[in-house]
Amino acid sequence: MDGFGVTAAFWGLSALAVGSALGIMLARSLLHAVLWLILAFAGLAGLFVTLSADFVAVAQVLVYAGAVGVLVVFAIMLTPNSQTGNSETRMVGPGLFVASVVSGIMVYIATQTDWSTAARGDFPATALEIGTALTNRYLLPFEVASVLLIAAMVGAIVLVRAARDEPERRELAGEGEGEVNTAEAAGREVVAAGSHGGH
Amino acid sequence: MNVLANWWDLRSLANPVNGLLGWLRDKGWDEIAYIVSGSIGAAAIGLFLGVAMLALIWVERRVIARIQIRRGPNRVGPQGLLQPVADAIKLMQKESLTPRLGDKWVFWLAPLLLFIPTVLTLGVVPFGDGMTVADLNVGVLFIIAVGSVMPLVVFMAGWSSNNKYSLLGAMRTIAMVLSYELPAVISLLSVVVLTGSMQLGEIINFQKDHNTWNVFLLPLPFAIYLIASLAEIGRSPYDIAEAESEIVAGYHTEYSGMKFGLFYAVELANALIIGGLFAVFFFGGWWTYYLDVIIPSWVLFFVKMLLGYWLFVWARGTVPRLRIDQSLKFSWQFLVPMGLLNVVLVAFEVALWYQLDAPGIILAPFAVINWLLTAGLIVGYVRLLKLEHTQTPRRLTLTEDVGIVTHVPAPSAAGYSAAGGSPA
Amino acid sequence: MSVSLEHYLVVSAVLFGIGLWIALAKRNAIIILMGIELMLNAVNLTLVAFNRFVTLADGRPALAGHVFVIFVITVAAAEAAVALALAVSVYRTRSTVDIEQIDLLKR
Amino acid sequence: MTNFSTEPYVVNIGPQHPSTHGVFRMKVTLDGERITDAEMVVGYLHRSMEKLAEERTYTQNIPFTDRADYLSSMSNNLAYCLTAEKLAGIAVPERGEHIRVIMAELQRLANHCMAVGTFINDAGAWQTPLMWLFAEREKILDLFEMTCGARLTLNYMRIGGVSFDLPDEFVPACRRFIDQFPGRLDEVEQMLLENEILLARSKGIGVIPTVAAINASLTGPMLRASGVAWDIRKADPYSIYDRFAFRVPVGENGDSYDRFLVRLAEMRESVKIVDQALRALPGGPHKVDVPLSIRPPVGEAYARVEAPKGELGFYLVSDGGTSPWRFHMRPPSLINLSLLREMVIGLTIADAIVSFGSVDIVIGELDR
Repeated sequence: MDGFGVTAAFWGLSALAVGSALGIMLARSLLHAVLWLILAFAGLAGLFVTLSADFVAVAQVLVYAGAVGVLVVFAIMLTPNSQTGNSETRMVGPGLFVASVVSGIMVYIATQTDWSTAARGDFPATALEIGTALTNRYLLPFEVASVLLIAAMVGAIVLVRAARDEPERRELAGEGEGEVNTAEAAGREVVAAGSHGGH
Repeated sequence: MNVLANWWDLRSLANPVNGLLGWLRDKGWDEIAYIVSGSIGAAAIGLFLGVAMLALIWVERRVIARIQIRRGPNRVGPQGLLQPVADAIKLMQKESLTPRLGDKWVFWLAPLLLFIPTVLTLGVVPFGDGMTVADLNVGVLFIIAVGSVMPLVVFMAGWSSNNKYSLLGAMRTIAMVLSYELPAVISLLSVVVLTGSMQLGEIINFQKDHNTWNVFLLPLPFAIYLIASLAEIGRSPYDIAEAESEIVAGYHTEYSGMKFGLFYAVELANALIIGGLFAVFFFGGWWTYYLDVIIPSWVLFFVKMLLGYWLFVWARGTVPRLRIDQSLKFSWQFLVPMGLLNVVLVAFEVALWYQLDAPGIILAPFAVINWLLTAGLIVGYVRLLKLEHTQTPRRLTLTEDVGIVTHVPAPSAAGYSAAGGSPA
Repeated sequence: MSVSLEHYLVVSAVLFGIGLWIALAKRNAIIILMGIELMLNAVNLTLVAFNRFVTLADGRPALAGHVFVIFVITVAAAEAAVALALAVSVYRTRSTVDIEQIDLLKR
Repeated sequence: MTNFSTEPYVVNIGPQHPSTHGVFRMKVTLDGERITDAEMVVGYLHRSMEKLAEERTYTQNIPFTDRADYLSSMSNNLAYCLTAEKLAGIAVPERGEHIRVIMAELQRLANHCMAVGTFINDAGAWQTPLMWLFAEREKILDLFEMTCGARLTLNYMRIGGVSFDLPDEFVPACRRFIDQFPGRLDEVEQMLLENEILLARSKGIGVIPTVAAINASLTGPMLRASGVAWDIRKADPYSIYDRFAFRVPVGENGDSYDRFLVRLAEMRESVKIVDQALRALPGGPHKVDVPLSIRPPVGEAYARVEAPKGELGFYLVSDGGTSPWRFHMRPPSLINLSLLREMVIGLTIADAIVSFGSVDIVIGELDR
């Protein structure tokens, strides 16, 4: 795998990943930030391919670029009225300082220690091996992860749906049956009306 | 796979290519061979897509015309063959507008990004014996992963057009594609469990070694994948995203000129690729019962691909459109549970097969069991949910005399107050 | 010159730094979540890089790094779902997602 | 705790929209995809036909009536000529009456082909049923072209009869058409009646209760689908309709599906009427020679016809001059659409478009 193609790919993709990560920071609008994020995910998936981890790369594209990307877009759509600008708090300066200190330490550690790297051959087929590892040696974490996912899903639904059954929702939309799906809810522009007060 | 057979053997186009690469490597120019093989793959996909797109526009318009007992385009060129070219030129010279308040960058980027999933999926599909651009070990997962990026791009188009209809269209697409991605993944899962590998080449080899097509062994996943893929590319009963009669043209309302042409072309390309995927997963890809010894394998694959594509055009010509909540309800209530049940069934069968390590002939009883269970599952499930006979056609009463025949009560949801007449 | 482990570690360190900076500096809760996702991705990169370049003690499967990354991805997806649900429900009650204004404890 | 109210999401299903059958605008307030309020905005095609008619003689007004409901100009002409004849007291010869009945019923077939086709088109079936029915409509338009030279705005009928007598090849051509037409209808019905998706999309959608239909004075297929068997050809027989045996289809649920069924059944009945009229076609003059500009006695007259869309009536007031003092038209499209708001509230956009399509309106008649 160490042909000149891989090195070229590595430099290109890491530039893409770091560039789009910076893009999130500097994007003017929220939605541009999400698109830069998804580009960063894609860049990272490419880096995984250069490390000949094909299953992980495809899983990354599927879970992150596909699902989490759409999830974040939905979240932005459901909170349309919050300021869409991508403005920062006063913590920009100190934030940068802390972040650069942390990453500086990591870079120092990475470059100084000599990892006992043995030039290992690449693995053409990783899917089969990951599958056997997951179902034999790491069976318990595999089951725990599935329980965690279900808990997260139920939690998310309860959180969002509970917020929707407040009384004023019901008299507002007349007695039609509840929302068909979040897609419709996302279509609505929501305005803050402080004037309602208690009634 | 007689890959290293003499290079002029055109039964698989891989032979001349490998001949060329072998010759290059003998000369020691490995880098050049590396670049040449990459560019040949890319050129193959690009050429195939370009030619297929133009041909498909003509095929689709003629077939739909025949369904509607009219003739279809026959003015431009012999039998209208140059009509797609005329369309392309017309679209190119049209002014492509950008909505002022819309998001210019995202608006301009969306049609380009829409092509990426299409082209990447083609990279994994085996067009013939050994003719795969990159036969990935994780082929099936790759197709699903690339497909899952599509709703995002559609949302970019819908959101940046700053138009109510496109926003509605984008929202509908995301809801539709997300809820139909699950049944599609589940049905492909049962195919992978049966064939034991995610590599598309291996799936075809499995069907070749046991000289059977997967459609005989897995009828239910075939049906579920058919419906789910129809919904994912948004065609015929599911073209809810760009429902002309309801939301003008959905997410590509604001697009004009060649940008609209790209949207239209991607829809055709998606239909063709789904036809190809059908051929690979359920109809044995290029392998058709030893016919590929005589006829070149890639010709057979194209025929199957076009048959799959023709199925979609036929559906487009006849079936009306579903409403968004009906289609979502159908997916969650019907397709997902059936798909899960089927995966369990197939897993059980494969486990039994490995336990007994019986010869391949055991697939025959499996096929019979699967077909019976499919029928039983569908009928039982419909009866369980008491869905049958909800939609029976009605007959009218024909009377001679004048007067009120039946009283129709006012529906609660609509605006009538109980007393009839204009509401409060 | 061929790509070695240090290169990948440096790239992931930089990505981690940028993710941290975004999480610390941004005003909108959803962008903060994006920063966290980025940091998690940087960790994934180091895991896969180590798995590629460093041989493991015997007994553990060759692809332990990849398995760990799969678990990190599932946890990150679950966390993203819950965090966004939180953000949406906070928005529904306080009609803002700006962390400057959601400081209930102070009042 | 501040709570929030949803700002209504107003969408204009505006004058430019693929399925508003012309320049009709519906201002719709949405909650997600469900409609909470709808407001009908008309008048985009208003040509003040009724005012213009007051400066022209009775015969010059006939071309106006073609342009009102441009999909069924024969019925418009018939209604106007009946009113003028009632005002001036002119009798129409037998052959003229029979030709009028044949033409009016053929026009009903053509209109219903268009109505059923566009209804299915709104439900999303990519024009296939529309094209099948248009093939039949072409044959009817050929028959019209054979007799009076025009296809859409025919201007064929005159006060006191019809302008031209039937050409010799009309009767065999018409006979050939009505013999093969029921077979075509069976094909369309076989494709659509048991179509699960169409049933799911149109059953129980846009329901109009019987009481509301009667209060809003709906007529035609809308009223018959809501359970009231009311047909002017039977209730108040004009011309020679009392000589023909035909039956009136009545629906039970008043929803879009019933309106679709009523129109299909009506087409079969009209074929029977044309068949009987062709058999009983007498010889003799096709019209009474009436001076070009008649001067009816002072007075008023209202005559109505069962047009394809409902009860089409003309109200003429004469002050003894050559042109009508008042020319008023009862447009079935506008009145059938008055219940649009109640019918559409609570539906999603997709259903609203389908139920709007099932009402079958023509903007020319609606705006006059």
